[in-house]
Amino acid sequence: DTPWKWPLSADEYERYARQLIIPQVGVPGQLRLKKASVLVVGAGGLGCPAAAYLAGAGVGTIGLADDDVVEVSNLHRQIAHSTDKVGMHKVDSAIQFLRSLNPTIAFRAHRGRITSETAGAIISDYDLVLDCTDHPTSRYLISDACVVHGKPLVFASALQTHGQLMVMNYPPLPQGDPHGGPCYRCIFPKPSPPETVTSCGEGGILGPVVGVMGVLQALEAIKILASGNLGREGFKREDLGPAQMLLFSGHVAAPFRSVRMAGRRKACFACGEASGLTRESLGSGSVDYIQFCGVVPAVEIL
Amino acid sequence: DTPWKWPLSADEYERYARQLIIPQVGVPGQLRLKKASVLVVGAGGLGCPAAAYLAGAGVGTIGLADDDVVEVSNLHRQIAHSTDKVGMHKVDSAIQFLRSLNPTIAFRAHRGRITSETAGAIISDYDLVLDCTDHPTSRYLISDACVVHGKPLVFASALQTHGQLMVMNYPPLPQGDPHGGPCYRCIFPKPSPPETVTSCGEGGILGPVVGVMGVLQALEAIKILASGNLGREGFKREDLGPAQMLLFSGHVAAPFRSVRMAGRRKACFACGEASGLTRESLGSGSVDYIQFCGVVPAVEIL
Amino acid sequence: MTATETHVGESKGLSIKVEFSGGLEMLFSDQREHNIKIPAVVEEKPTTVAFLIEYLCKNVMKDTREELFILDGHVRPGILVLINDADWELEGEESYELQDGDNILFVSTLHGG
Amino acid sequence: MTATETHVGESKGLSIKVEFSGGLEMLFSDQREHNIKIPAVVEEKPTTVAFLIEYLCKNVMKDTREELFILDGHVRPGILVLINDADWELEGEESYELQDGDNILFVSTLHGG
Ligand SMILES: [Zn+2]
Ligand SMILES: [Zn+2]
Repeated sequence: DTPWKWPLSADEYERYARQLIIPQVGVPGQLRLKKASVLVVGAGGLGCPAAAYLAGAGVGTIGLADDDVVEVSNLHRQIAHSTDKVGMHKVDSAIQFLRSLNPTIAFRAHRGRITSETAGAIISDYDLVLDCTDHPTSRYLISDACVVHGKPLVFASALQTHGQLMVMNYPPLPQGDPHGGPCYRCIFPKPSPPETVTSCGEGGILGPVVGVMGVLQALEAIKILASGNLGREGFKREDLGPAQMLLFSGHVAAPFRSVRMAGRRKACFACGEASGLTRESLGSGSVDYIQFCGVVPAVEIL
Repeated sequence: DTPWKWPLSADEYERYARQLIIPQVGVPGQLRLKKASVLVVGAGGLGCPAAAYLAGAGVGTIGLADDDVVEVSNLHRQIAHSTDKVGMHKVDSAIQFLRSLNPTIAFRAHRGRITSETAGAIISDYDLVLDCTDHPTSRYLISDACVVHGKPLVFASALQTHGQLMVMNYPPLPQGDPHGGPCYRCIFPKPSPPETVTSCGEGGILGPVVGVMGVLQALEAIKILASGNLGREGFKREDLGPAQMLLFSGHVAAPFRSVRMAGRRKACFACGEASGLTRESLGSGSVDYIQFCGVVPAVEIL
Repeated sequence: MTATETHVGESKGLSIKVEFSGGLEMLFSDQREHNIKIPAVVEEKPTTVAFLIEYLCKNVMKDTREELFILDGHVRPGILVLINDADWELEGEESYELQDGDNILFVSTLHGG
Repeated sequence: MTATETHVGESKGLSIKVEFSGGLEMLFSDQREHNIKIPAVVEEKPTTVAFLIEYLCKNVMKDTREELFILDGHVRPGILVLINDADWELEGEESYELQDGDNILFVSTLHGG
């Protein structure tokens, strides 16, 4: 019996054959994916397709966080769930789907909403985070936690026929370092007034629109992880060219548009030079995200 | 007992709630989707995500055609299959997945490769066709069949980190009518030399790259079907603005590019003014697609 | 979708393509693209994006809920402004002096997922 | 990825951005973008895309398999040529007269799925 002397197992060579032959992946990239862990926050319209392609590609550990259960109105876009899973915890339903796609990788379930108190303990365990949530409070919280814990964040959002995507805090250099990537607060220093915030539940969403954005989140994560740039000494935001945001409008003849964004904001509350945000202050609940994002005055709700 | 007097069932109002409130869909669009039938040729990297979002959106009848069985090397990108379905017919595996996502719609399995002899009988039964195949011979055949049977075609292809997508033969006006949309032969009158043709098996493919293209195929199909433009008297190709092809390159900073294409080619072999292609000539095998696309000389294969 | 033409005076005008996306088009007659003609000089100074925004509010916006676009005299938080496909932060924000043919895109942040 | 600069003569040159995609970049040193400087006039006629293609073959292509790009003196079947993001059929194909600043994109058709 000759001992197996190759870096991947025989099953892995077969399973990942079609991406192993791509120059951007190769065996080194596949090994990096295998060693990597990704947290997907939100197992909905973005999280379902994103997690499916991450699992397919062989990301070694995938964590899923969500506090919701599957509803029949989710199924037109949340393709990792199914009709017989209505009522089941989304995290469990999605992991069941993902495990049947790829039983050779590890999954971790985080059932419950991510809060200031829990964000640090969860996010610090992963190499990269996908924001697949659907509310500004969670988006600011996740970005802040990624900044203080040094994790790149792949942000996406969608509504009706529109979508947006941006890689943030990449590379995830320390607060105040201008060579790190901009964070969510650099792009959106002040939250939208609450009366302008519309969820997919209220405003509606076309399934493939949010689906495209989720698949593209997986692609960005795979590119980052396979490249080996994460943690590479001296790697700077500028090495990637200008920061870009991708805008999508499904009903327009030229549906995609890449726009150039500024880098880190010196005065950013989270990643800026004088930021007082720390792992401890975040974890102790010093930022009230609900108050920061505001609530719609009662009279408006009527 | 008051009789149910609404156009959709209670379950449908709930299941499709998030897309019913989008102006581009609404109840009329949902009813059109329900009445519609779509044929997805190829249950692989494009067909899996495309069929998932078509099923989610409530397309009334989805046909799947493929002659392959599931292999473990498919699973990094073919997310409707799973590890315990390795060896199963792809069409059956995919339908099992799709039915669990949406048991309220109908599925039809076409197990086997589409040939000149079978293409007409299959394609004529559907309102719209998605080309999710992986070889020029099937792409020319499917396009020709869509032209003579008057069906719009949503074409996509992918390789490594690249993808292409175009809506073809839409509106599907009779051959020679310049107001119909260009067909695959209008864009590619001569096939690529066989030695330049690379499949995903040979050249490799990143899962989310082909995934994005498949999801976008579903979006184009849903937009066409929900709009009600199909079969609308006097509806012309020009009403949609210039014909567009979408190009994708996953490793580029601005990954998407929409390019403007010409309309129908007067001299097109299939949809042109003097085309001799008919349902009968196609069905009788008068076009030899294998010879037309050529075969790599034996010496090149070595 | 056809674009509207809006004229102000005649001599030395700028032709600006203004686009709304992410839901903002709703406030502007559900129209994504507007071709705006404005003077090149206002009160002896080159016309800025600040002037364009005021102009859009007064002359192009049909919705009465101005606060969904402007708050305290500035574009409200949650709207990205892109000058020729670059974040206006890179171009001087409101003080950017418009050039003939510029493309100004207003995008509302999306929160859904 | 940095772009190469290629010069031919000096007076009255055109600056053309040439891009390769869909796998064709492989034939051109794996480089997607090339900034090409060519004369505006060749043999007393305005420079056409046909000349550019010949020029690319002779001066920029590093791969010896010319037949993967050119067949019988023309761009091989299965390659789309886009002039400023429009199919070259709309612009006169090979006879299109290049303008300074033009973008010429060569894309190989993909067949995979
Ligand atoms: Zn920041
Ligand atoms: Zn044709």
